[in-house]
This record gives sequence, structure tokens and C-alpha cells, in this order.
Amino acid sequence: MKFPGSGLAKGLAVTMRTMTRKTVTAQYPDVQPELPPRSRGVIALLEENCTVCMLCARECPDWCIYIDSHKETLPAADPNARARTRNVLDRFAIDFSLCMYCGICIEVCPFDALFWSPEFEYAETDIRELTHERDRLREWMWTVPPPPAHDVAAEEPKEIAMARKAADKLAAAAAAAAAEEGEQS
Amino acid sequence: MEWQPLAADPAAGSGYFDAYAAIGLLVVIGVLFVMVAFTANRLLRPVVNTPEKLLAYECGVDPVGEGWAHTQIRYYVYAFLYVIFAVDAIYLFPWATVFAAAGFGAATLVEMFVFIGFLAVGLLYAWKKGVLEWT
Amino acid sequence: MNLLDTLLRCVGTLVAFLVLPLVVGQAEHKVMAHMQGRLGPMYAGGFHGWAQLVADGVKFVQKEDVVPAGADRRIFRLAPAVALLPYLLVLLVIPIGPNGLVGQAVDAGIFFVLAVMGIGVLGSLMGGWASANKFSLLGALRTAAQLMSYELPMLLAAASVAMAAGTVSLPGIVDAFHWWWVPWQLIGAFVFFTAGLAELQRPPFDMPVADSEIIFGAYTEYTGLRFALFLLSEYAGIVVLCGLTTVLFLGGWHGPFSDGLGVVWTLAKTFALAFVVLWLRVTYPRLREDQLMRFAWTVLIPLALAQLALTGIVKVAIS
Amino acid sequence: MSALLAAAGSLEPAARSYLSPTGQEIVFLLVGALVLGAAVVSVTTRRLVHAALWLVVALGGLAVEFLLLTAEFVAWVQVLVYLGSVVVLVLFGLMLTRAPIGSSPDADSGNRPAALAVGVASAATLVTLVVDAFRSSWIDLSGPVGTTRLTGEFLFSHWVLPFEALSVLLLAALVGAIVLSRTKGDRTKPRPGNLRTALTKTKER
Repeated sequence: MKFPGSGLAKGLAVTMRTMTRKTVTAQYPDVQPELPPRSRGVIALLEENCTVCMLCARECPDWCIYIDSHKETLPAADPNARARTRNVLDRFAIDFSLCMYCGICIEVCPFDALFWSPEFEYAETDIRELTHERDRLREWMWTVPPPPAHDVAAEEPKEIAMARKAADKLAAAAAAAAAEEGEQS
Repeated sequence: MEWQPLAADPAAGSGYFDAYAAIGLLVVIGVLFVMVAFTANRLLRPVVNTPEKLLAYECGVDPVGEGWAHTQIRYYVYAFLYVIFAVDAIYLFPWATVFAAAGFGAATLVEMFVFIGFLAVGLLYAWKKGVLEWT
Repeated sequence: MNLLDTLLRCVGTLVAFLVLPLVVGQAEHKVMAHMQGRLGPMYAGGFHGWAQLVADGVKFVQKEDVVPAGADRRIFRLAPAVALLPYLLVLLVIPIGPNGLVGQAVDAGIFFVLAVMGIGVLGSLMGGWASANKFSLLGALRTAAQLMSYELPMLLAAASVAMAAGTVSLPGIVDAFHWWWVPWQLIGAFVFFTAGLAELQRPPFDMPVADSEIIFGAYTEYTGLRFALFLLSEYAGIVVLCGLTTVLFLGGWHGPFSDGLGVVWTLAKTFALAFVVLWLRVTYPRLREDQLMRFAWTVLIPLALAQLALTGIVKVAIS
Repeated sequence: MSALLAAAGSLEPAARSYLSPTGQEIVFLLVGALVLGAAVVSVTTRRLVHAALWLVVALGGLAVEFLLLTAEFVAWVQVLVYLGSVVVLVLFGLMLTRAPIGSSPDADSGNRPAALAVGVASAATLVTLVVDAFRSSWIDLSGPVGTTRLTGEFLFSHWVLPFEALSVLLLAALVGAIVLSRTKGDRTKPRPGNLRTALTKTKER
């Protein structure tokens, strides 16, 4: 039933059909690409949140995060209390020529100091320029999109649920107290 | 295209030698074209030779041995077959121009079939002997 | 003989020789890209990258000319010209329109064309041998074996048309054409076109330049302008092959309103065939060397012989 | 045909002499000199492939000579068969066996004087024969004498038997080629290429 050459004809048909279809080439410099949400372009630093815990630098698989810091002693607010020490960030740099965009640093940061920004156009002619210092990393913060909205049907975030639970409990207690008071009077 | 005279068609006027003179002229023009292209190339190109650049390319390693290699003799058999068949095939052309003319006809057709038949036997022989197959 | 007229025709042929292959090459860029879901060159020249090959030519002229130290310099340098010029000569004799609209008609038309195209193989052989490179030599040997194997079916198929027309002159053949030749000579057309593709070493018959095995065959060591000339000869070869197939099997300038539009018909048919050449390249994978040889000797040649017999019998029957 | 005859009638055979050569004759002589030169270089050069390529020049020049004698068909047969296949076959054979770049002195058999003697003798015989046979007769080039159609007419009305005999000759050549190129028990034996490499290797040691 299959006559010879039908496979060849089928091949020709495939290429011909592809030709008539729209191409998938991205006209990138002329047309900006439509990036998916949470694209991994560059890593931004919100240094106000950074406590120099060094978790990111330690977890980085290729050791491309450089952090320098020193300790500062804060005078005690209370004369009875001990003086507190605080870490002050001197340098925070990411070498994007080494970075492999795994995002582990962002995952491990306990204080939400690192974010993914979708910006990807930061190529340089000199490889040394690819080490972004903290000012530059801070600048990227302005390009970080707001987190995507939660799904309306989604479960409540844990912290909110817990807070609500506590608030509900308080409210219930208060209501109970108010009722008791009413009974007494 | 009105200006094109009939003269380019030898059957329609211009002579045999004119036709081949034109071909000769085209050979000259072609050679001139190649020469001009290479002169331009010579004027425009850089020349920065290094010994590495002048090495024969062998996938990035230094070439081993000389630049010649033995290949299967089979290639050669094909060439042989072609020479013989080409001699056969050229006789088809003078035959093709006359066999349908008055005074030739079926007899000439049969003559040519006998001729080709002999060669076809040769091809069959080669086929049977496995020359056309690859081992 | 009007010298000026001849000179004009020759220069016209040279211009066509330099322009048409570029058109085919550009078409290849675009067709191949779109068949693969891409766009191809888009920038050079502004509109859809139409000047890409012109830019390539300018680039090639400025490139360094490297002759390997071990090479036979003179032959190495001569080879591209030997490969290129035969196609230029052949282009001169292909008729494109009625009433002598041809570079220069030659009485021995088909014969001239086939003989001259056969010289091109010397260019590849010379280049492959003179490069002092093993891959080049292997490529040259493969080229020679392939070209010789496929020359024969081409000769036989062309002879079949010559039989049908009773002449070997190319304008004469087109003059004698009738529409029913197309089905009559269908096998011959297939054999001729396929063998021609193989002679040009176009995919799927590109074993002699198989990059996964022997880098770029006989042209491995070539750079710059010399390499460009080899490439130009390949694309000129496509133009010549498609033009010849048009003239021999598809009736050249014949078609509706062919009195005024003969040239348009020839060019349209030629470019349609050139499109098929590109289409085949995109669609099919490369044949293996033994498949290549077997295809020529056990498929194309018997087919061509059958076509010859058919042509002869029909011709004698109707005359 | 008659139109062609009338159109090309620029050469009047009767009015020719040695002292007023036509353009074709001059070109003929020049190409002849070229062919001779190429042939001499071809046999004297020490580079094998160069010799084959000079042969190309010589044979191509001969094709031009045929063209100048209006033997159109023969000329293109010369190109097709000699340049397109015989020389390619020769080059092919050279490259398959051993044709290093540069001169190959071992290819010289040392029979130069003998070869020269044979060459000169045969050339002298041919020249004497041709000169004696044709003397001062002029070929009439004004008409088409070598077109494909005329060749076909002659071939198929007068020379049918030799033509058929030729097919037998070609068949014999074909069978001969196949027999020679096949070694006995071909599949188990090493291919000639491998054998040769092995031999040269042992020699080098």
C-alpha cells in the first residue's frame, strides 16, 4: 500500500509546511523579548536588608560573591544592658562572569536582601567590568518587579494565617471578657 | 530586447567561426575577471603568515605523515567504467540527430539498441560480479 | 561578425554569471532559514538582508590568502579558476528567449555543455591534491568518483532529448519542444536533474564535502577569495543546471504569451528549479558514499537507458 | 544547412597560399606550438601530477585545433572523453597510488635516450606521412564538415559495422577492467592500499 518514495514526499511536505508558517526567530535588538515572570537576568541587592550573615557567599557554588564587613559597637541604649555589636557591610560584589545563575544565594538569604531582576543587557567588553559592586547591585533593585500576585484561590501565607489566628484568639478572649463583664453587671 | 539581432544563432546567419570566436572572447573575459579579482584581493588583503597558519589543517593537531593517502580501489573502478561508458554515450549524439531522419529509421534504431545492448551486458556483468557493491 | 555585439553578449554573460548565483545564494539563505523556522539574514542592505552576499563578497576580497606551506603553490592557486570558468562558458550558450536571444548559440549545444562542464572536476582534483592535506585528497578523490559516476546518466538523459528533438543545438531543442514532451521525457528529466545535483555536490549528494567526515573535502585549505570562487562555481552550477533542465526538459521559453514573455518564462522555470534544489537540500540527509555510488550505477543509469529506449521507439513510431 | 553554407563562405580554398595566411591558420599554428610545448613539458617534468596537468593543456589545445578545422563534434568528444575522463582517470590513478608534491625522481626509469629515439622516429614518420599525403591540398573549411548531424549521417550510413564492432571492443575493455581490478577472494584479502602501506612500512625499517 505504501508506494516507494512516499517517505521522501512526506519529508518535502514537512519542510514546505514549515516554510509557510510564521518563524520563531526573536528580533531581539529591534524588538524587546517578552520575558516570562521570574526571569533570571541579574541579581539585585537590597543592602538595607543585608546583615552580612555570609550565607549567600558560602552557599554560592562557584564562589562569585565577595563580601567584606566590619563590626561596629553600638552604645547600649539601656545603661544596664551590654553594648551591642552590629555588622556593617563594606563591600558586596557579584562576579557575573563566574555566576551561573543558579539562584541559590537568593533562596538562602534569610532577610530578603537578594532578588532576581529580569534585566539581561549588561554585557561588557572587559570581563572585569562584569563584577558588579554594591552600588550597581543596589541600582538593579529598581528593576525588580513586584512579586506576582497570589492566586485568589491560594492558601493564605503562613505568617498571615498565624497572625490572624493570634488576632482571632485575642479578639475571642476580649469578647469573652466583655461578655463576662456584662454578666456580672 | 528588440536590438538583439538574429546573428547569434549560427543556424540563422552567423558563422561557425563567429560562434567559437565569441566563446574564445568569453574565455579571455573570464580570465581577465579572475585576474582583476585577484589583483583587488592582493591590494586589499593583509599578509600575516605564521608557521602555524601555514600548516595543513588536521583537526587542530600537527599533521602526521604526508599529504597523500590510499583510498579504496573501488573508486578507481567507477572511473574506469565511466571512461568506457562515456565513449559509448557520445555515439548516441550523432545517432540521435539522424536516426529519425529519412533513410535511417527503424534499422538505425535497432543498430543502436544492439550497441547499447552490448554495453548493458557489460553493466550487468559488473553488477553480477559485485563491482557496484560496497564491501 | 560585429565585434561590439559579441563583446556585449560576453559581458552580459559575465554579469549574469555574477548576479544570478548571488540571487540563488540569497534565496538559499532565506528559503533554508524559513524552512527551519528562522528568518535568515535581515540586516545587510536594509530590506530583509538582500545585500548579504554582496557584503560577503566584499569581505572575501579583503581576506588573507593562505597557501599551506606544504602545498603545490601554482596548482593550488590555479584550481579555483579551473573550477569556475567552465560554468561561465556554459552560461553563454543557454538560450533564454526565442529569436536568437542567447549569449551565443553553438551548433553542438548539448555536447559543448556537457563536455565543458566535465572540465570542472579537474579544478577540484587539482585543489585537493595540491593542498597537501589528507582530507583534501580524500575529498578530491570522492569528488572525481562521484562526478564521473553521475556524468554518465546525465549524458544519457541529454542524449534522450537530443533524440526527441533530432538536434543537439540548444535553441533547436527548445524550438522543437511540444508540451507532451514533459510526460514523455519525465524519467530523463528526473535522471538529468538528479545527476546534475550530484555533480554539483549539493546535499543530499554532498559526500565529497561532508563536513562531519572530511572537513570541507577538496576545499579544506582554501581561504578568502579562492574559497569564494569555489563557492561561486557551486552556485553558478545551480544556475546552469536549472537553466539546462529548463531548456532541455521543460520547454525553455515556451508558455502562454511566450512571444513577449519568453525570457520571463525561462527565468521563472529556472528559478522554480533552483528552489527545488534548495528544498531538497533542506529536506534530505546526506547519502552515504556507497549509497551514492550505488544510486548512480544501479538506479539512474538503468533508468536513463530505459528512457533512451522509450524515446527511440516513440520517435520512430510517430515519424 | 544551406544558409549555413552560404553564411560561412568566407574562405575560398582556391585562393590560398602559404604567404597570405588567414586568421584561422595563424591561430592554428600558434595553438599547435602551444600543444607541442605542453607535450614536451609533460614528458620531461619530474613531477607526476604536473605531467598529467600539462597533458590536459596539450589535449585541450588539440581540441582547439579540431575546432579550427571545423570538426566541432570531434573537438568536443576530445574534451569530454580525454579531458573529462581519461585525464581524470590518470590523475585519479596517480593520486590513489603515490604522487607526492614535488619531484619524484624514482619515477624516472632511465630510458630517456631510448624514449627520445622512439618519439622522434614516430614523429618523423607521421610528419612525413602527412606531408606526403596531403602536400599542398587545402581543406575547404567554408562548409560545415564536422557537425554532429554530418558525423551521424556518415557513421550510420557507411560505417555501421565498425560501429557495432566497437561495442564489442568496449565490452571487452569493460570486462578486462573488472577482471584486473578484482583480486582473487577479494573480501578476505587486504585491500591494495593497505598492502602497499604495509610494504612501505617494512621497507622503511
